[in-house]
Amino acid sequence: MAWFVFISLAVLTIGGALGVVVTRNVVHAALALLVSLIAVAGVYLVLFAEFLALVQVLIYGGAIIIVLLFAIMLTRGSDYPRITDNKQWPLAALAALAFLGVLAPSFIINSVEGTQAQNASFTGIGESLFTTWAVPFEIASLVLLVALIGAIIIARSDDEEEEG
Amino acid sequence: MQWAWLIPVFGFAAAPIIVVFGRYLPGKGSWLSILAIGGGFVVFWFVLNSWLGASNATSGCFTSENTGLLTCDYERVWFNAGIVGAAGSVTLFWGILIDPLTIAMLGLVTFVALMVQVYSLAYMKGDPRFGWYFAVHSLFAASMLTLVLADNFLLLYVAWELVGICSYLLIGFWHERPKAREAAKKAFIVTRIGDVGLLIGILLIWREVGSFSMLDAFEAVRTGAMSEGVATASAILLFLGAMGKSAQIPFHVWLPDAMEGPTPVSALIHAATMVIAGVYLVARTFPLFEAYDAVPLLVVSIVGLATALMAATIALVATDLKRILAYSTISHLGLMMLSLGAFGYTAAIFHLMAHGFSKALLFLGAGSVLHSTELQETGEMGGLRKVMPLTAIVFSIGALSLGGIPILAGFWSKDEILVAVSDNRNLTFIVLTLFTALLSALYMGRAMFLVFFGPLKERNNQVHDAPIAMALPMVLLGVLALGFGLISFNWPGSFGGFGTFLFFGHGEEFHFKVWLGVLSIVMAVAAFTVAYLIYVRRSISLDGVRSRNAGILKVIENQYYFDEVYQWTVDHVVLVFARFIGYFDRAIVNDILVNGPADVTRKFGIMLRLHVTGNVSSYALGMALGSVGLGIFVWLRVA
Amino acid sequence: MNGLSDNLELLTPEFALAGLAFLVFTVDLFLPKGRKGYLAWLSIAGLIALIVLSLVMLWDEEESLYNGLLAVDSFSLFFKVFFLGMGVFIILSSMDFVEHRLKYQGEFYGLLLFSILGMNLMAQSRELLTAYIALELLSFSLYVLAAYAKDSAKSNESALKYIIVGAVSSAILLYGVSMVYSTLGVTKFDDIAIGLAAATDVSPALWVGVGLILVGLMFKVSAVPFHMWAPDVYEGAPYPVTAYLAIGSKAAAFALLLRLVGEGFVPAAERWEQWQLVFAALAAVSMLVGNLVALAQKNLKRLMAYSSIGHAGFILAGITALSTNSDLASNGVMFYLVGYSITNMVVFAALISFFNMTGKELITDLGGLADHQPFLAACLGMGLFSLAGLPIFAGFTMKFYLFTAVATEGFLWLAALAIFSSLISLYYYLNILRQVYIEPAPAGEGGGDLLEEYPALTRRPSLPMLTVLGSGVAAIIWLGVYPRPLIEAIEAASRAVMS
Amino acid sequence: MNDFDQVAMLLLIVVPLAGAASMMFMPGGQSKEAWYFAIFIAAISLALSLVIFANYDYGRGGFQYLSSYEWLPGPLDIKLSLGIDGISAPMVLLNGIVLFGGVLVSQTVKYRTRDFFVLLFALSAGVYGVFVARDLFFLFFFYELAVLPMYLLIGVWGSSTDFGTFLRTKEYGAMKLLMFLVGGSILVWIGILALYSEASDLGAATFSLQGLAVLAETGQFDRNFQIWVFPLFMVGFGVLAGLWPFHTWSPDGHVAAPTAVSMLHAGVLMKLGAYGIIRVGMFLLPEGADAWMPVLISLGSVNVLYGAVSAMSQNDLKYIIGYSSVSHMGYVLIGIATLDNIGVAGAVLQMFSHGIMTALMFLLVGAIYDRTHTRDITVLNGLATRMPVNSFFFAIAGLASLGLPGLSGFIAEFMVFTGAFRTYMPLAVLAVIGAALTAIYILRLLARTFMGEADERWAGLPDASPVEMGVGAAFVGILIFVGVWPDPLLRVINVGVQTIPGV
Amino acid sequence: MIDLVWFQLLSAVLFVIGLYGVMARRSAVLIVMSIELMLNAVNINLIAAASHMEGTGRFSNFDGQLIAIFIITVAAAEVGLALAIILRIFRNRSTINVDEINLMKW
Repeated sequence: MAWFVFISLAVLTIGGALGVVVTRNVVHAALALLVSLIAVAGVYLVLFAEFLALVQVLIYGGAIIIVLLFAIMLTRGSDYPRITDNKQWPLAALAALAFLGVLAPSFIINSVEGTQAQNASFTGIGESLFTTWAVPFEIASLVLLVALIGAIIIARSDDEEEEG
Repeated sequence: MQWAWLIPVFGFAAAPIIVVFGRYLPGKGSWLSILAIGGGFVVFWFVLNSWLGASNATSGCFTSENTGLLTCDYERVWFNAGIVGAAGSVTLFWGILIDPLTIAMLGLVTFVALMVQVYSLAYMKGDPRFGWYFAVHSLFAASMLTLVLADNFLLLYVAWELVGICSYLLIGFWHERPKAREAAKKAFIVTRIGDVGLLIGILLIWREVGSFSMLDAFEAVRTGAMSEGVATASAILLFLGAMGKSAQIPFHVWLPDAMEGPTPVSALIHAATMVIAGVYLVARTFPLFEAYDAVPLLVVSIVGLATALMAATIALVATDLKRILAYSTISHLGLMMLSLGAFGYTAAIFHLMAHGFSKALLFLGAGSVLHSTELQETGEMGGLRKVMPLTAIVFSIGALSLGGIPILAGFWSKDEILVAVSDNRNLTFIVLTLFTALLSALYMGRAMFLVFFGPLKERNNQVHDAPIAMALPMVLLGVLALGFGLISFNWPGSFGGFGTFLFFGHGEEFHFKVWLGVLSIVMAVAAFTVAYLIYVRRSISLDGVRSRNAGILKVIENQYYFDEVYQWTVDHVVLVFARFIGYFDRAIVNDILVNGPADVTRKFGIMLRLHVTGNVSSYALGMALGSVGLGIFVWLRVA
Repeated sequence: MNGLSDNLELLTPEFALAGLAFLVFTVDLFLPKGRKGYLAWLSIAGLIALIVLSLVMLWDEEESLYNGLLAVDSFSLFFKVFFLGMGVFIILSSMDFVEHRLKYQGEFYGLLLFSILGMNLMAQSRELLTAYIALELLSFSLYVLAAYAKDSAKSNESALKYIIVGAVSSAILLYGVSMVYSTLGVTKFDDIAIGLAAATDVSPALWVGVGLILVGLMFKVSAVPFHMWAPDVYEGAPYPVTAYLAIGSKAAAFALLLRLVGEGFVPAAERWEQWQLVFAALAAVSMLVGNLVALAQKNLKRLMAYSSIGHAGFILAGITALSTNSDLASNGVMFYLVGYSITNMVVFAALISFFNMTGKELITDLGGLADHQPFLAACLGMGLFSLAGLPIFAGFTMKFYLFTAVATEGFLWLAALAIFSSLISLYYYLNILRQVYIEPAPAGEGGGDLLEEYPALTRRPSLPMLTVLGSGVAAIIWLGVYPRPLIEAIEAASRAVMS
Repeated sequence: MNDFDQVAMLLLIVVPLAGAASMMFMPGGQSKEAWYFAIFIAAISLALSLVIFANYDYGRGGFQYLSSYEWLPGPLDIKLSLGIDGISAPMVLLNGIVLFGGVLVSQTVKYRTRDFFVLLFALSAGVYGVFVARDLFFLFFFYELAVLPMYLLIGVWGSSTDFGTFLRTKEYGAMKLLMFLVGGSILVWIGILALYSEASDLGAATFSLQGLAVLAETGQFDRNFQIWVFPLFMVGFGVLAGLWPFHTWSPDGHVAAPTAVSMLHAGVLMKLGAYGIIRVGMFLLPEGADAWMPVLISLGSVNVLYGAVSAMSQNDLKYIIGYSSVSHMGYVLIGIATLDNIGVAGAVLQMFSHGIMTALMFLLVGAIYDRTHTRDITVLNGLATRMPVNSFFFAIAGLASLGLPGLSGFIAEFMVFTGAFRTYMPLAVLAVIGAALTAIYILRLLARTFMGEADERWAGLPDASPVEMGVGAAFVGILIFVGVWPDPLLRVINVGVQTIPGV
Repeated sequence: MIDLVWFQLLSAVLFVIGLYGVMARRSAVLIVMSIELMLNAVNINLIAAASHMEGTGRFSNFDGQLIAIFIITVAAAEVGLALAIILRIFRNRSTINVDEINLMKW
């Protein structure tokens, strides 16, 4: 049962990912990304990380995809809707495969077996998030702030700024 | 006697003073230099006197094992190479060595130099560089005197080089003349080539003996501490130097050109300083030459004979007066070398002095001729005896003396040489030597008759005889050229003859091989008569001989093409090679070996920068590949 | 159990810095246009105050906060002071530029301050995630700053390239983190050291993970082959930002690398010996490629980018030589970082003020600078000589120190290579100098006289610039003649890391 | 040890540096004032070097004027330790003299005079430093310091020359010179690092020459190590000494350089190389030196012959002198390579005498160039009649360089030959022949330039200016003095040479 | 049940696909998407590891999930910033094809 779920999720994930990198239509790519990300959320569920799954669906499935679609709409016309890969893609494919060749064996060789996926309690997560991980947490907030300010400064067009 | 070092010092002191302050002094300071050399001449007499009075007891004096002469040696430290006493260190000395050879040379040099300088007072009058002339002159004399006095090879080499440079300066005195310039350069470089041999020889001896003192070297030879090979090698190397200075084949080419300098300079060079240094060197280092079975001496005699013959033939056909004299000098130097090579030590030095006086006389005479006629070509002269009698007389004395007419100095010395050769060398040598003597009589006669006898050319009507300042030296030298030979006899009483005063090994009384003497007298007289008949009476015509031997004549007239060959070598070997190296240094070393790598590096950089394509995807690719590489490394090495 | 409140006061400088940034943002809102220059002075004052504060508060504190996420030790103090000081210099040298060529001054300085905060935290963090977040704080600010000249296509382009490659690299780094985490279950440096030392038949994922983490950091220090972004970003970014990239972010990344290697690798001695070769290889390639390609550059910023790649190679050589038995190498690295940053500061300050006068950034534009700006030329010259590693400037002593360290740790070949490539670098530095001192001034576009075209060339550089140049030159000469005080401070600092 | 002895060495370095520093703050543009001030500084340092040389106690020998200052304690343990021995004392004197002369004749520098002197003093401070440093770090520090101002000195104040077939720009000359010298110095640097790391492996990590010398004497550097490290120093320093085939920077550098720079460059800078070989190579790596000397002496002989022959074919005065210095440095290298106390002493003496001699020659070439604006000996002629004094000086210098007895060159070359004859006779013979070749190109130069009928183009050329006359006379005086009475120098050199291991 | 290695392999494949996308796509927006894929791969890896900690003898912790949270946060911020820059470029250059954005090269 779990195997069936996992495999189907994996297929969805990878399929969506492939869709992102091969499709010739931007919007389709975005939708494929959505599929893949939701599937990833599913994988989290398989791993008993419900909270993360939730976050995944909300932030990715919600926010990020929307933002991306906006961006696509705003930048329409460059060569929309058809997009192509650049000339080096075969090389890229080789490189990617080589990378996989480095990664995969490192996981397979003497990997630990027969372990059960456990779930982590919300309380535990919250607890350590605000004790041990307080500092990264605060920094992360600053990161978001910086990104926000930056995005505004860069994206806004200056005529508005002249008035302000 | 230990004050002998003063003799050169006068000159060394005078020279810089004249150079610096000369222009403020009366007479441009010429009198200073005359004073200096005169002082040297005076001191010489004291030295001679005290040597005669000296004995083994005298401080610094001893009887040399080699020469059997009373030798006095004084030295003072010059500088130390290496710490004193430490292993491998050497101490170098200012040292003077006084024995009859030295004394004889001192006398010759100081006297002739003095004469020449007095003569120059008149001869060089009005020259813009009058003072400079005298400065170099006294430096020249001083260096030569140092050379004569030196008791160690280093000091000798120092003086040797100084003599060379002074001759360079004097020959090139009128450096505006390209010929003079080239002649000076030639003189210096040619002799310098010989000097390489000399220096190597000196260093070789040092390497063997560990000291630069000549006496030590002789001692080492005598005791056999110096191996035969080294002795022979170093002797021959030293002889190279001597050949250079004494204009022996093949280094003789510089001497004829050296006449580009003022004539008194030629007189000095030919008679008293430059050229006799070589002969002196061989005489001084004789022990090295005659050590073991005296191979070097054979070389010396052969070279000497060849030089003598070659030069004599050229002198016979040369038409330029000074050139005739120059080749005669070469020829007589050859004779001296031959004599040395034939163990004729005494004879050689004797001839050296006799020739010195006579040749100085001849050059001064020639000088006064062209001072007044401004001619050098014998062809345009003739009959000058009518207008300049004194010059004619003294010149004739010199010519006859060198020609070997009896009772004149040259006769006795030449006779001694013949004796030596006949004693120690085979028949060929004797014959050729006699032939040379004949030739020298012949060309001397020729010169004398061509210049002073025969009809007087009208363009020379107005010329006057030499002024007093020039006349006096000539007269004094004339007297010597006449009478000098007499000192070779053993006079009843004190003096046992030159042969007992200056000798190598054991002194010998004056002796005389009748047949040789007669033969040489006959030949000399005959030669002069023939010359008279040809050039004055014109009763014998040479045209027949000329036409028959045109080929040989041409060769001789071109001085056996030595200059041409050398010039060719310089132009087509040395300079070409030098240009090639110069080109090599620029084109190969610089443009290829230096700029090459630099350019390659720059080009490489230009090529390498292309990997930054400006396309961000390729940057990502680069990172991916980099990571893969790192991963692979990890797989290989760590995991 | 240690919570938020747990000796929090040790983080006061960080909070204060963040506060300063916010202050700048808010004051910016109320300042009328044309008065924005005050913001720079405000931030400078704040930074100086912070330097004093941190020196007073943290002087020989040896604390580790949040069970080892953050370290408050002499090492972090050293770099804190160093970064804050650099911040002062950067702001000083960017004032004119920002005022005349950029919009949104307030945000510029605010972001600058945030990035400095990020650098401080990088030097402090002793745990992978914390390090990563701090690094992102720095990077994000830099992304924005690189894009700051909004209307310049080059600026946008550089920002885009920077953020894409940066994101990829941080993804790779994170993947490495995840692999390390999945094999060891820990992310603290010292725990990693323990894990490495103990690890015997553990899955190779650990090693690959470590490798990927290195990739992420190598990107930050722009080591070959992860360097390609650098030239473009340097060329495109606004001049002061370029300077900041070359000085600040590189130094911060090396500080992090130093602590990571020093606490996480070196203790696992025999493992470290295996890894040394990786660093050696990266160092060798970086110094060669950087210096060789720099030979072919025409644009000053781009040239400085490649030269900084080369210098990264030198510093990596120093990292290679880190070892337990002597802290010579870590001293060398820190000394080099300081000396290199100050020297670069001087060079960039000179170039920026030249740019302010003419708006030109090609090497050939510098012709005849020595005639109309002697002081600028002299400073530039000294800076370049120092970069080339010639006495009496910092460059000589720092190179000598570092290479000696490398050689004594048995990497003589690497030291030799470094020396050789600094010979190559001499060539292009001299080419700049040649323009400045030997070549005549080029004619202006109008073919007219350059000075008429750019009257600014006849005026003195602005006061802030003079301050930077003067003090900078003084500093590099001081470091070149008598670096002892600095080196003693460094020794104290490096002892904290090299335990 | 009085107070002066304590600070003498420091003063030697600090005086020029202080001069340079204080000149920086002088208002630019006023060349005369700058020149006067420079003379003042140079005079002080000349006086210093004279006093120091005069007070060097050759009876006691060894290093004197010792002084040492903590510079960087800790693992590296670098001390600023100074002092001179019999080898460096004459070099210090030489630098003082040449610097003074160079500054004096630099009155012709009108463009950015102040900066010129600043760089000149920085350079000479470096030179002093190398000669008095007793610590590898500082030796190298000052070595680089002496090299780096050359680029600007040549690049800014130099001159480009078009030789018809090829062009030598000052930029090219300067760049080539600096790349060569720094290229040599990186070898030295690597060598120093090798020495240090070897020493630290032996547990005695130090840069101090004494410390390393102790290791060397106790034979702790093993033979193979010495054999692979010595060439680094031999070539590295050799580049600066004009070692063939790394000599080519020197003539081009001279052609481009201004007068004073040529004087210092040929007069002093090239000596640094030879000095380095002795001080570092022979003192610290005796076995390596022993193993490599055949190579060095062969290269030295090549230097002598190659330099002489290529000088023969040149037509530019500076090229001729440049190649002749290549040739003369050959004697120095040969002398060093003899490992024989006379030979090495000769080499050091040659360093001194060649320094004075070349400096004088370049001074005069500069004088001629200033007046005629050409250095082409096919154009120049008969200058002897136009400027007799200069010609006289030049003749003396030329004669000194062709090894005429009575001038300093002879004694030095003679001692070199002597040493070489004791050790490597065949090559020594070559060297002697080279000495004869010198005569050829020197006389060619003299004949072409000074003798002959003077072109009316050169009519009315002024003769030596008072400054030139003074400096020239002084240099000629030194040449003659050393040639006639070398003992004052030699007795100092001897004690220095005696301490070299393996000599 | 399902072993950790399978999740890891899944993440590896996802990561590599994302990497390929970054290298091969021309549109900047798509490159950003691919980067998101890579980050998700990271998260899968972390969470899988975190929840397999139990019972492997290694101590249990939540760090994996926490790290994942942080990564998601940063990723979101990154996307925002990246898109802002992309918009700016589109406004100035009216293209977002990265291989047309190469003013600066070599």
